[in-house]
Amino acid sequence: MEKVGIVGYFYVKMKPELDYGRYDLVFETVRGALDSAGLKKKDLTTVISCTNDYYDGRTISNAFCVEPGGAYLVDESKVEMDGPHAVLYALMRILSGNHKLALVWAGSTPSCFPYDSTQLYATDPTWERPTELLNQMVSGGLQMKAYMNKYGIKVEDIAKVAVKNHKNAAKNELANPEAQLPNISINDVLKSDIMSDPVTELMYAQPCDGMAALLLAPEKQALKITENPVWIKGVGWNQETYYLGDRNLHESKAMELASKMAFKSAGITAKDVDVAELFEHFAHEELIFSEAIGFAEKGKGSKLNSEINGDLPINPSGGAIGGNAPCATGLIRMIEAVKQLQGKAQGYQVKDAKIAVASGQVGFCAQNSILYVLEKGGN
Amino acid sequence: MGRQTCVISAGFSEHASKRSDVSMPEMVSEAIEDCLKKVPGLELKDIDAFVNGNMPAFEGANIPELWMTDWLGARNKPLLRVTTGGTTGGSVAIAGYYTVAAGLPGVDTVLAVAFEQQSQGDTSVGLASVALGEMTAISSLGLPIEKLRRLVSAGAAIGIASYQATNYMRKSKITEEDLARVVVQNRRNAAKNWYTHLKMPNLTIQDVLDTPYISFPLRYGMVCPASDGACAMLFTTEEKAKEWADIPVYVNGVASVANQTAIVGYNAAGAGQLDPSEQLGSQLSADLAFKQAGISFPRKEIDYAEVYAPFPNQELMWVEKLGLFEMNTATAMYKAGVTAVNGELPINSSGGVNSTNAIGASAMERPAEAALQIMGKAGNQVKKAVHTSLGHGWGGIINLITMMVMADEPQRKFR
Amino acid sequence: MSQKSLQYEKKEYVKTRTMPGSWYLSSYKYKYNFSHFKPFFEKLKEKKLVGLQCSSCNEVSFPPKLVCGRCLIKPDRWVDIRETAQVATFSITYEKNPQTGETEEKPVVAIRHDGADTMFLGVIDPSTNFHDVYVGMPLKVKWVENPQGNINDIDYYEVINDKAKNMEIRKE
Amino acid sequence: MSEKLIIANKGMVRAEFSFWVGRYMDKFYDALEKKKLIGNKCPKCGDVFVPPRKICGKCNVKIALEEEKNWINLPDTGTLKNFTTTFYKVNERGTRKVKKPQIIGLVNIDRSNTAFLNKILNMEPEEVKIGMKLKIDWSEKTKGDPSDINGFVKA
Repeated sequence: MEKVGIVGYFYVKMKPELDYGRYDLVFETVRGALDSAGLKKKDLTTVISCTNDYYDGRTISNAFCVEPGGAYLVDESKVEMDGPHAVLYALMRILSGNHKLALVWAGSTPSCFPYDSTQLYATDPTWERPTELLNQMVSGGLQMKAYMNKYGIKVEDIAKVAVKNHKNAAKNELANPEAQLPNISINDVLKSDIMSDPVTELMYAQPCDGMAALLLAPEKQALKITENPVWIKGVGWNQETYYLGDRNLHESKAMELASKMAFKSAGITAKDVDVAELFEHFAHEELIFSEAIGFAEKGKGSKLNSEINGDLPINPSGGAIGGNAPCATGLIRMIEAVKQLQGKAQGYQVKDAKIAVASGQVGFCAQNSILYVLEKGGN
Repeated sequence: MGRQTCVISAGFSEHASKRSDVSMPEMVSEAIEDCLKKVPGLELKDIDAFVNGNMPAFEGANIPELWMTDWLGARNKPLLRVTTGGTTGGSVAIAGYYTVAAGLPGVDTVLAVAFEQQSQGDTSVGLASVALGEMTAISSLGLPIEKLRRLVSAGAAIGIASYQATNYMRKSKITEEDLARVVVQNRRNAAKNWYTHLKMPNLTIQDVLDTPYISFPLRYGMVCPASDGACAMLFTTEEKAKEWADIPVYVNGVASVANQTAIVGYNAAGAGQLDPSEQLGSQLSADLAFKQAGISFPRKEIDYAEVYAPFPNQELMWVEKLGLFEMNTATAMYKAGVTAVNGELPINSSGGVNSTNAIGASAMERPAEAALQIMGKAGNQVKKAVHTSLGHGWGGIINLITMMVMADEPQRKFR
Repeated sequence: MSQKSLQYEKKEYVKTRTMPGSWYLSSYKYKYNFSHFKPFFEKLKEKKLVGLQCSSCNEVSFPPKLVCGRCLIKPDRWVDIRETAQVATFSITYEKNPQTGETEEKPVVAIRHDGADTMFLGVIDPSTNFHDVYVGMPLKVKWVENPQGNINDIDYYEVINDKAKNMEIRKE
Repeated sequence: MSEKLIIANKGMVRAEFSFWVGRYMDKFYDALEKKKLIGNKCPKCGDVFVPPRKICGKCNVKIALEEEKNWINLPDTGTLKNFTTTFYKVNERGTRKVKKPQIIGLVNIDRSNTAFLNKILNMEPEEVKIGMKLKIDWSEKTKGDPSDINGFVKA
């Protein structure tokens, strides 16, 4: 795989309800990304947006965002998954040699739409949707129970992850203020309201408003734009089957295959990774993912020291628990990984990070997962 | 950088106003079956990645590709979803092209699928929801609801098309009869194509002109139907294509340039597309795609074209805007039979969107048909040998365009 | 009027059950930033029209736009717009009146003001025969008596005498 | 700049959909209406699906609708594979929190190879154990849709 550089990024501070109009928000985000790289609108050759028609409450949700999204008279398209999938499409466009500077923007405002209902709309309409039983919370409860039962994990081990992420989020000034809890304890997590047993409210990545944008350029152009770009070394993505009854919920097959593909194209192994930013919809998903990627053996994910100064820091920015803006969450994970590699993560910087991974996901129990391997460039 | 990409097959499901016998995934699997059938020796396990898309708000299901994983044959395979409204199909095809062209390790053969089962949903609310936010916003600025209703009817695709028709008819001085002639050609072609929706082998111009107006100057008989259907296209690398296909179809140029939104302007304000029949986006898309494909004289070099025209005036407009005919001459070409199946430059021999419109799939059926014409496997195969063809898509708030230019020999890119 | 739809070769398919589903758009909120409309509304009260000009590309938008798509900046320069305008494009819709059940013809006219580079939908003088409307037809704003500072202050557009009309052969 | 003027409005409409279930599910619902459960079997790997499917995702094999040998009558008993207790009820309109939790289980019908989600009735969360035997509680008036199954009760 040829080198493609991340040359600019921006994301709006996440909040439960942002004080922006829809187009306002898109404009601020896209403008912010361009400004971060010191570029102009006319430098863009392609724009990929990532929104969801059901999140925006309109069909063709990208049509009205052509102007504020910087896509006016530019080769444009929309990916309706997670932000990193949109980056994947932009990456492919650049790798094909047709484009020289790609902009990706992604995000949504859950304060304006019923998030759980939109997840219900995604269930099998001929069998599951009329029963109104399946949604993100229920799928998370089943997944956590399956994981705990399979490996005999204690609920405290999972609460520990939530505590770590909430504490990390407190150091990240762009995280959702409601999730920034510097003094939280394991007991607080376990005592918070039950969502879907055994998942409690503080183990769940609460949806909040947010939007993010990223700029990609091929090697030659990237070096002209910035002195320290971050290179995309490898990418893998995969989708497993839909019905929860067909799947082994205690593991993530999709992430396993995606990470295999990503590491193969990057030519590294899980051991080479210095920092990871994973999109965990629930605290236990971080453990399942770190096992699927190969940071820990199956069932040993909770033994891994993933604090900021630990063996392998996972989600030093606070992860999705620190702010989950549907569509943007995965993209924000990528941006945070880039910040770590550039040494710009003030307050939660991991020492000497050279290689990072960042993930995104779509669907119930992360049915479709994507993983990026990012490498520090420049000096 | 990049690599040569080929189309080796394309398949369709049967299209009808109500495919009541199949669920959405079952309909999609029909198209995939038809697509794979045309390539002997290729099985689902040979496919490395999937790209798909539809227009979700018309069918009521959010991200339905998750649910239909098994029906696609995508279990434990990489899958990407691309949706851009009316151009979804074209965007999916372009994404399929880029997935191969990017040269990611282990991703060689890509199946692109686009589908739509409109009979499940409420197309009018679906279309109104395009600008529902804008409507509510304007109403809170004080515009009475009765005026708004008129805005809604103008916001729908038919309203926009009639603006285009008004402007285009004024500029090129054509009559309604000329519009009807295009319809007759399309629907008679559709009768010879196995999967199409409106098969009318004996339609006459007078039949079309006898129907009432739906929105001036368009009549009921001129308007596209709403269909259920799916389309699949198979992309692969040059090496593998030579192995699998007799005539690999090289994708030489792709483009999808977006223009400003029109009519109901962005954020309830004025729209910059003063003349909806001007279509700057499509002109730029055509320029970009032809440049990539090394085509300097599209009029001479293109042998076959599939353009996305739900309404007849658009077909006339597009063939001119895409550079296939001189400005304001398209009508004469249709009259002279240049665009017929046995003509010099056949257009929409498949019957086009005017006869079959499963919105999400329509824009993919255009490049799919254009590719099949080169392979010689199309449902309504043209008489002359086709070497270069183009497939075009249109959608959004008349502002999104997709273009795919294909040929039986590669345009090498020297970089 | 004769039949609406044309006959075609139909194929019948087995009819299976359906499962219901709905999409409650009433649970959604649509948020817009109208901060840039404020000066525009203020001027409407004085029966004056202003447009917003992009300081980079000089495009004038009327009504004002939040973002200039060409330059990706917020336009910030206010310019006066004349009261005269032109028909940019038009159409006629045929709607069924729910009360009488009759199909009614309604004109939909997109208007571009002189001095502006964008168009928007407007209402044409109800007393004119809208079948005579053509692209490029000159219009003039008819104000309501007491402007309130909202979009309704423009009552409708009245048709003014087109001096070029007789010279224009390709009117239709 | 002067202060922001943000307008937030609710959408006013509702879009109605009716999803065609297809002939496989139609056959399934026909049986469900008679308080019977049927599934279909992959001719290659022998996995039994309930509800039935056109394609076996594992083998990518089409399971013919017409062939009777692909269809299997199943008992209305099963094993609980996994369950969760939730305090939230989500419908197409929105989410609301409820006082009395709902137990949702993933039940593997005997002789089948898949599991599906449904409610577990007449039991306290403490009583429910993974691996326990359950049976379907049929609704009195069946309509041939998912509501024919009220849920699962202790076998």
